[in-house]
This record gives sequence, C-alpha cells and structure tokens, in this order.
Amino acid sequence: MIYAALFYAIALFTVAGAFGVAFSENVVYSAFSLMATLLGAAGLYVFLGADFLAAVQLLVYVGGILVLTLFAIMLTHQISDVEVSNRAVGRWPALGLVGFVGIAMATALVRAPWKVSGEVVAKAAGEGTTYGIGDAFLGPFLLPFELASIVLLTALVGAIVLSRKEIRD
Amino acid sequence: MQQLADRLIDTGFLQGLPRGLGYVIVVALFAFLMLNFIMLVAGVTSWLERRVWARIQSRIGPNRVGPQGSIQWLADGIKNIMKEDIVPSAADAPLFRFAPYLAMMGFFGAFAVVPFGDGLIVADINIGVLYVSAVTALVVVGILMAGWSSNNKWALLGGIRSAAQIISYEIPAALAVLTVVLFTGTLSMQGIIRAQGWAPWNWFLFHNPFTFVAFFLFFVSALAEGNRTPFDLPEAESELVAGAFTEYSGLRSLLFFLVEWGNLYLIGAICTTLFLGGWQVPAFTDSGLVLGLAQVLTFFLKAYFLVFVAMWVRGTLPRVRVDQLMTLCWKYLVPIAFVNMILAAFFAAILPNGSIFVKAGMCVFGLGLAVHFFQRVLFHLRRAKPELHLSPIV
Amino acid sequence: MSHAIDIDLHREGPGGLETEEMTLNMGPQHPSTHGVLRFVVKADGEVMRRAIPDIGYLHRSIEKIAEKVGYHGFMPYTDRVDYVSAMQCNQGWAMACEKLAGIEVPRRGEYCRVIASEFGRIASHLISVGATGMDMGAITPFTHAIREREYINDILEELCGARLTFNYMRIGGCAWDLPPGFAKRAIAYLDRFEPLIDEYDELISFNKIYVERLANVAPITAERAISWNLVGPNLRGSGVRYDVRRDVPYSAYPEFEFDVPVGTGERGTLGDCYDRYMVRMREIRQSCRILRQALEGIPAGPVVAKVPRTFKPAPGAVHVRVEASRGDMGWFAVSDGTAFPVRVHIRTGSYAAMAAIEELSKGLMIADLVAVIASLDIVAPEVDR
Amino acid sequence: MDADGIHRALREKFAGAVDPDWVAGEWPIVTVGSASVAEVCRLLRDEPALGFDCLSNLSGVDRKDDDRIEVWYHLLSYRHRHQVALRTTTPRLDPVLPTVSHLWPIANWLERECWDLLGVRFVDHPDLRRLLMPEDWVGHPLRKDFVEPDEYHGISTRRESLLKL
Repeated sequence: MIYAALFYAIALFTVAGAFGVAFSENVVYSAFSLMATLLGAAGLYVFLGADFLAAVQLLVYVGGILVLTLFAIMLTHQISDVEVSNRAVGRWPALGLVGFVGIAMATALVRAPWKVSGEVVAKAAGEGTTYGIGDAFLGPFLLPFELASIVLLTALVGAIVLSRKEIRD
Repeated sequence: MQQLADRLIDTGFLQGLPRGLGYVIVVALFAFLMLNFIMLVAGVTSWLERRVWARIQSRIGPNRVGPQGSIQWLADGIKNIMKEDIVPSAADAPLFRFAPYLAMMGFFGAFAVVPFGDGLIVADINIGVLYVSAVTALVVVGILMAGWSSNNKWALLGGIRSAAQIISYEIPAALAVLTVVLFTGTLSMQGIIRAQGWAPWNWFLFHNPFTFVAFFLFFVSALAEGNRTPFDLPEAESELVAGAFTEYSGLRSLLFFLVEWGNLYLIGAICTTLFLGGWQVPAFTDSGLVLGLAQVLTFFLKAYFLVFVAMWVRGTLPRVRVDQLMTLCWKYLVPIAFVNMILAAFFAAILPNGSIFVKAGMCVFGLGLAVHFFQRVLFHLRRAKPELHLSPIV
Repeated sequence: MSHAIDIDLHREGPGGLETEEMTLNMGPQHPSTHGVLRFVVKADGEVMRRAIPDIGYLHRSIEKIAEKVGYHGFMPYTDRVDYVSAMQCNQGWAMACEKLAGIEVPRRGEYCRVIASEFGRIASHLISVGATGMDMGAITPFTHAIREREYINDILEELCGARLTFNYMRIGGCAWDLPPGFAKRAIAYLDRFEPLIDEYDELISFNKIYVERLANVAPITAERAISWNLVGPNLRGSGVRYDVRRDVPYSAYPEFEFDVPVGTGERGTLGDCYDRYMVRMREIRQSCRILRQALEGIPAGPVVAKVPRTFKPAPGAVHVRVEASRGDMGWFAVSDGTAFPVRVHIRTGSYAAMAAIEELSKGLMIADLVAVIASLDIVAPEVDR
Repeated sequence: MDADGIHRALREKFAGAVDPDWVAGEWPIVTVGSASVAEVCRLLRDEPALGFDCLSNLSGVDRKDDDRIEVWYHLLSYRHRHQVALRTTTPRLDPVLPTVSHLWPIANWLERECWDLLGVRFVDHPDLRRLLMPEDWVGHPLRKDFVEPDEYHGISTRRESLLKL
C-alpha cells in the first residue's frame, strides 16, 4: 500500500513536471520543471529495481544535460529580462499532433505484452543490475554500444570544430 | 538499514502498524537523525576551518563561545536563522526561495551512503559511488537556480561558473573512482572498504601507482566540485562578491554554507572510503561496541585529516582563473585520468589481487613524498606560532 | 562621477554569432575595488569588452579646502589624500610650502622625514602586495602583511602618536624628534622584518597559481606607461628605471645608497602585473636598506626650522614631486602672497593608473580586471582627492 | 636640453605665441598664447631633441583678480630628463583651450577634471564630461566665486558647526 502510494506520488511528480515543461511561459521554469520530470523518472527506475539506470539517469540527465540546457538558456540573448519567453505558436496543430501521438502511445501501452514479474524486480533489487548491464554491453550488445560510442565521439569532434572558430581581431 | 528497520519492527517497536508504514516511520526517523548529524558535522567543520585558517594566518579565530570557541557555529547558526530572510524585489521569488533547499537535498542525499562504520550506513546500495556523483548533481542545479533567480549579474556569473566547473570536474572524478572500481569489482561503498585492510599497505592509495595517481586526481576534482580554493571561483569574493549566494541572507544563506562545509566533510569521507581504507581497524577486541566506536573514530579521523588538508590548501593557495580552471581539467586531468585508468586496467588484468611488492614500494614512495613535502614546509612551520601578543619592538 | 555611460559597442562574438553583452556594475561597493571605485564593465560572458572607470565617489574637495585653511592648516588634510601612506603626502605639501617660501629644512629633520616616509612606504607596499594576494583569492598573505604593518604602525605611533593619518611633518621639518631609543628599536624591527620578505616570496610570489594569474596579464610597454603618465612602481614595472628619489633628488635621499628595481618580465611579458608586483616586493627591501642607513647615520640637531606662525610665502607657483608609495606625486601650489594658497593641485599616482584602466582592460577577463586594479595599486581617495 | 634651449626652440617655431621671457627654476616656466598651446605641445612632444613624452600635470588656476584662468602644463621628458612648465591664460568668462588629449592620453582625464572643477572648455576633447562631480552638478567648484548650493537633490549641504555644542 505504501509502495503504491509512493509510486503514484512519484508518477504524479513526473507528470506534473512534464506539464510544467510544456505549459510554463518562462523557458527557465520549463527547464527546472524538466528537472522534476527527470528526478521522477529516476525514482520510477528505482521502483523497477533498475538502480544503475536510476543513478545514471541522475548523473547524466540532471548533472549533465539539464545543467547544459540551463547554461545555454541563461547565456542566451536577453533571457534574464524577459518574463514570457516561451511563446505558444500554432496551438491547434500542436493539439492535433499531441492527440495523435497520445492515442498511439496509449494503444501501445495497452497492447504491449508487459513482462510484469516481481521476481525480476526482486532479483535486480537484490544483487543490482550493474553486472547485467555491463555484461550486456560487452557481450550481446557490443556492436550497438561501440556504434553509440563512435556517434558520441563524432559529436564531440563536431562540437570542438564548431566552437573553435578563429577569434577575430 | 532494512535489517535494522526489520529488527526494530520485529522487536515490538511500532507494533500494530503495517510493515510499509513502519519502514516509512523508520526512514523518517533516520532522515531526521541524519539531518541533525549533518548540521553538527557542517557546524563543527566550519568552526574547525575558521580555527585552522586563523592559525595559518597568524590570528586566533573564534574563541569566545564555548571552550576554544567550539560552539561558535551554534551561535552563528542561531544568528543566521533569526536574521531577516530578504528576497530581492526583482528576484524570481519561488525559485529564489527554493534553490537553497535543492542544493541542500543534493548533498543531504549523498550522506545516505557514507559508511561510518561496519554496518553503520544509512543505505548500503550496490551502486553507492555512482549514487554519490549522481545526487551531488542536484547541488549544481541548486546553485544555478540561485544564480539565475537572484536577478543579479554577479550571481548569474557565479552560477554559470559553478555549473561549468562542476560538470567538467565530474569527469576526472568519475574516472578516478572507476580506477578503484576496477580493483574492487563493486560500486558499493562498504564493498570498497571491505576490499581494503586496516594497514596502509592494504589501502587503495598504496595499492599500485595508478590508484595513487587516482587519489590525487580525485582529491583535486573533488575540491573543484566542492567549490574549494583554489577552485572557489563561483563564490570568488574578490571578483563576484559572493557569486551565486550574493543576494541570500538569513536561513537560506546559512543553508548554502551548510552545503559548503558539509560538502567539505563529504569530500573527506568519500576519499577515505575509496582510498584510505575507510573505517577499517584491526580486530583488537571482541567487543562489537568498542570495535564499532574505533571504526567510527578511525573514519572520522581520516576524513578530517583530508578536510584539514583542504583547509590548509585554502589557507595557502590563490584562486585560479576561469580559463586556467578549464585548461587544468580538460588538458591535464581528463587525459591523465583516462590514461591512468587504461593502465590500471592492464595492471588489474596482470595482477588482479595486487602484489605485496608493489604495495610495499608504493608505501615507501608515499612516505618519501611526505617527508620531502614536510621538509619544504618546515620553514613555515617554524614560524607558524601565532605572535599575537608579542610586539617585536618593545 | 557620471551616472549615464552610453557607449556603442559592436556585439558580434566569435564566429559571427550575436552574443549578449552584459553591462556589469562593479562598485562603488565591491570587495575588490580597494575603496570606493566604480567600473562599468561591458562583458561578454567572462571576457570584458572594456571596463570604464567612474570616479568621484570619494571626492572630498581637498584642493578646495586648501584654499580655505591656509598653509599650516592644510597639513592634516594631506594625510587624507592617500591615507594608506600619508607620510609622503605630508612631505609633498611641506616641500611645496618650503619651496614657495625658500625655507631650509634642518638635516635631522630631513632624516626624520626619510625614516617616516620609508616606513610608510613599507607599510603601504605591504598592503598592496597583501591585497594583490587577497584579490587573487589567497587571504593568508594579506593577514601576514597586515600583521607586519601593525608593527610598523606601532613604530610610527611612537614617532607621532597616530597610526594612520600621521600629520607628522611640518613646514620646515617635522613635528617631533625621534623618541629616545627609537633607532635601536626600529633596527631591531628591521632585523625581524627582512627575513620575512623571503617568507612572503616563498608563500606567494613564487606560487605557481599566483604567477599564472599575474604573468602576461595586461602588459604595459614603457612608451605606453610614460604617455599614460604612470608613475612609481607601475612605471618601473614597465622597465623604466626612474625614481624621483634618485633622479630628482630631494630631502636626504642623495645621501643614501639604494637600487631602483625595475620590471624584467621574468615570468612573462615586460610590464605585466607580475612585474609591477615584484617591483613592490623589491622596493620593500630597498626601503629597509635606506632605513638602516638613515637610522644609523642620523645627525644631531633640530628637526624643524623656524617658520612664522602666519605663513605668507612670496607670490609664485611651484610644482614639487615626491616619490610616494604609488609613485611620483606632484604638488602644484600657487601663492599670491597672502596666508592662503590660490590653488593647490595634487597629481597622484593612482589617478593616472585609474585613467589607464579603460585601455588596459580591453579583452581581459573579469578576474584579470581584479588583478590589474590590484597590481596598479589603486587607492581610491588618491584618485578623487 | 637646458631650459634656454627649449625656450629658443619654441621661439623659433612660434615666435608670436611664445613669450620672450621665461622664468628659470626646477620647472622653467614658458608662457604660451592660449590658441597655440596644442601646437606648442605637439612640437615639444614630437621634436626628437625636445622629446617631452609625458604630461606630468595639468592644472588650472582661477586668477579672479586678473579676470583670467591660468592653465599650467608640466611636461617631463623621461628620455632626456628635462622638464618644462607651460603657462597659458584664457579669459575667465569663456575659458577655451585647445585639447592636448590626442598627444598624451592622460590629458583626457586631466582636462576633464579641469573642465569639471574650473570650467575650462577644451575644444575637440573627445569626451568632455564631468569627472569628479556628479553629472548634474551646477557650477565649477574651484572657481573663486563658486557658492556652494544649499542642497543637492534634497540633501542639505549645510551642517551645524560642531563647535557650537
């Protein structure tokens, strides 16, 4: 019962954060709402017994990506003076799109053959998922893992090239 | 901790309640105890820092409240709580009010996995080290939030500096941690400590040359992540007034200071866990209680030694510039950390359990280094006596 | 002191991106502005486009006061021109009056002046180098420097009863003779102090981070320094070997042996912040040298010449220069034969240094601005008077 | 170059503007007509033998009795180690002088100060604003006939004398 209450609390937190991202008129507020969403997602991972994933979620998304997002927002032109910086354009097409995607996702949710088994979660919670993830990365999923690394490396090099413009004068 | 909660519930405490609710109550109780403990640690650290710093600077420091001023921190805390909590009219009030709590949350969460003794840990989760890096990320967001919401450009600059610094230095810190993890095979804090022994040659510091390097990498990066001199740019008072905390007053300002000093202790504690053998003591007695106390004492002494070193560094070194900070991280620490980790991996593959010769050699090397260092500072040590009451000319 | 500063600056960053230019208001209350200075900093992130100094917040119309209070009465006000090293300001005004009236100062009086001035110089330079360290984030050198300065203040208190605004000198000499045993105690103090300079060097001057923070920052060529009228250690830091004490000898200085340290670009470019800092460190040693000679060779006799109570110099204008702690301090005084000067103008070292900052600051980082202010050793009251 | 030489060099170029008499002293005083101050200064700076590379001081003096304002330029040469003081006068009612701020950067502030405190207008000065006094201050305080206003933005400038207590 307590667990269920906790779960719904966290889920609510996550969804509220997501709504905050979408509906906040100030882009900085949106970014901070995103943090709530990411934290909530990490909490949900904990519920799934995915401890490693939860920590990485925090580390990468909150510690890295969110901070960088905030960084970019704060350094953007004139952001500090503007109250309303998230202007809504094209509400109706957006509604249509959201409706379509929402229906598709709901269908997927209902139809998916969820493997809900307390055993898996309990096993993961008992000994952790780190070993499993490590084995999977360097075993069956080696190629995607390496490909992802190469993509990231390319992105890194690209970022360096972009930011290393010759400073004039 | 779950066992403890189970035991508490089984032995009659909280009888009649559903087990889940019992857990919640126990957790809340622990959180409350932990919070007070952290306040104590942060407060004592602040007093210690002021005394150590004063001594380095040939002053006396706070010495009025309590014996040797030892409860000065309490007086300061009460003073700060009673002060007016000012929110600037141009500030973004909700974020401004919330930011200190966010920062507080981040560092408070990290204390959950600090192993003070064998079994004396709030939660020995099996990704402990990763968890620490993860939750301390919240501190960055808190500081950024504080910087932005203050609507003060100095504060904004401070926040941005802080964010840039912390996300950069997270990389060498994590790599240094991973170097240790290569040898332990676990991310759990207790597991890492159990992989070491009480004797220095069983510590990871002297395990092999690579963990030795990793220790310094980690310590430097941790200083940077904790915004300590020489990396205290986010609150560089001579440049940015007080950085992200410029507009804060009263309790909220106190919370930020709590985070700062608590973080200092956290740095020491994690370094101790990873490299200095944590709470490991020789089993000199059968009494579990005495042994436990000895463990806690050992852990605190080691951690506070590192805290002292950080204070010493703060008392000695100037602050680096922002570009030098980034240069140090990206051009020196990150490559060194990568190379170090790869070499450590080779070492782990060849000698998975380490070698007694390597350990002995590293111990001797470390000792030599320490001796050399102390010889260099002897000049200052001789003069370090406070000469406050003696006028040299009368 | 101006409230509106509008300067059109192009706002294109590297790579043709339009970046936001921040206007930062540094001061009048800011921890590193050494008094009440104000800079309007146009910054692009951490890099400054320029820092525009805005002065006048400490303007106390000392020059106007001089026209109202007469020659003798102005002496205490000169302390306030540069309260960090008030002795040389005293001396400047005294010398201006003496030159107007043609008064000869007794030799012992000149020696007393030198002793007082050089102690004042050491105290001032200690503050300067300590504050430089503090602005770079190292607080310990400052407290150590302040500790020694307190002892020097003790010495000067023995001499004149004041610790900050000395009002020690008079037209025609000094107010008081040295107290008994003063020379012995002062030399004993110098014996203690001189090894400490090595300690400062060990503690901060050769610290890697410190050197990195100061070296190559805001170098000033000798030509620029001269055309900006930088004086004293700021000028010598650029490699110009010019010291009023040596090149335009006054007081008893010709009788002493001392070197004029100049910047050598030892850790970076000639004339960078580190050079200016090191010149101050070396000048402290030279001041100790002068002090030893003066304390040992002080002649007997009176310390003050006979000067009438109502002091009415002949009409005329003089411009005297003294080597104050912040360099060549020019005292321009015009008399019309009455008991009140027509005009007194004080041209100080910090004034010129402050004027140079706008040019110097282009393209530096905000942290460097702090280093520049500290290394130019700007004292706000001296700028505004 | 000695003072006589400097004076002779100036007389050669600016016979009409430079006074034939000069006053000897540590700073030899040469009197210059107000209109040609800038030209004289340029010669002093650019002529290699003169080489005055530094404007040490620029001070204005209000000579109320003679109804004129005197401006003194104290010039230094670090290269040749000689010095000279130029003295020029300008009418008190409308004091105008050519600027020398293009010759020595320090003159920028010194002239601003002179404008601020004495009201001497320097023609062609790039940025002739008040330096020490607030932007909206009325009058030039170092003028002999300057009367302190009773209040500034509602702040009284009058103080009770402490001696009355």
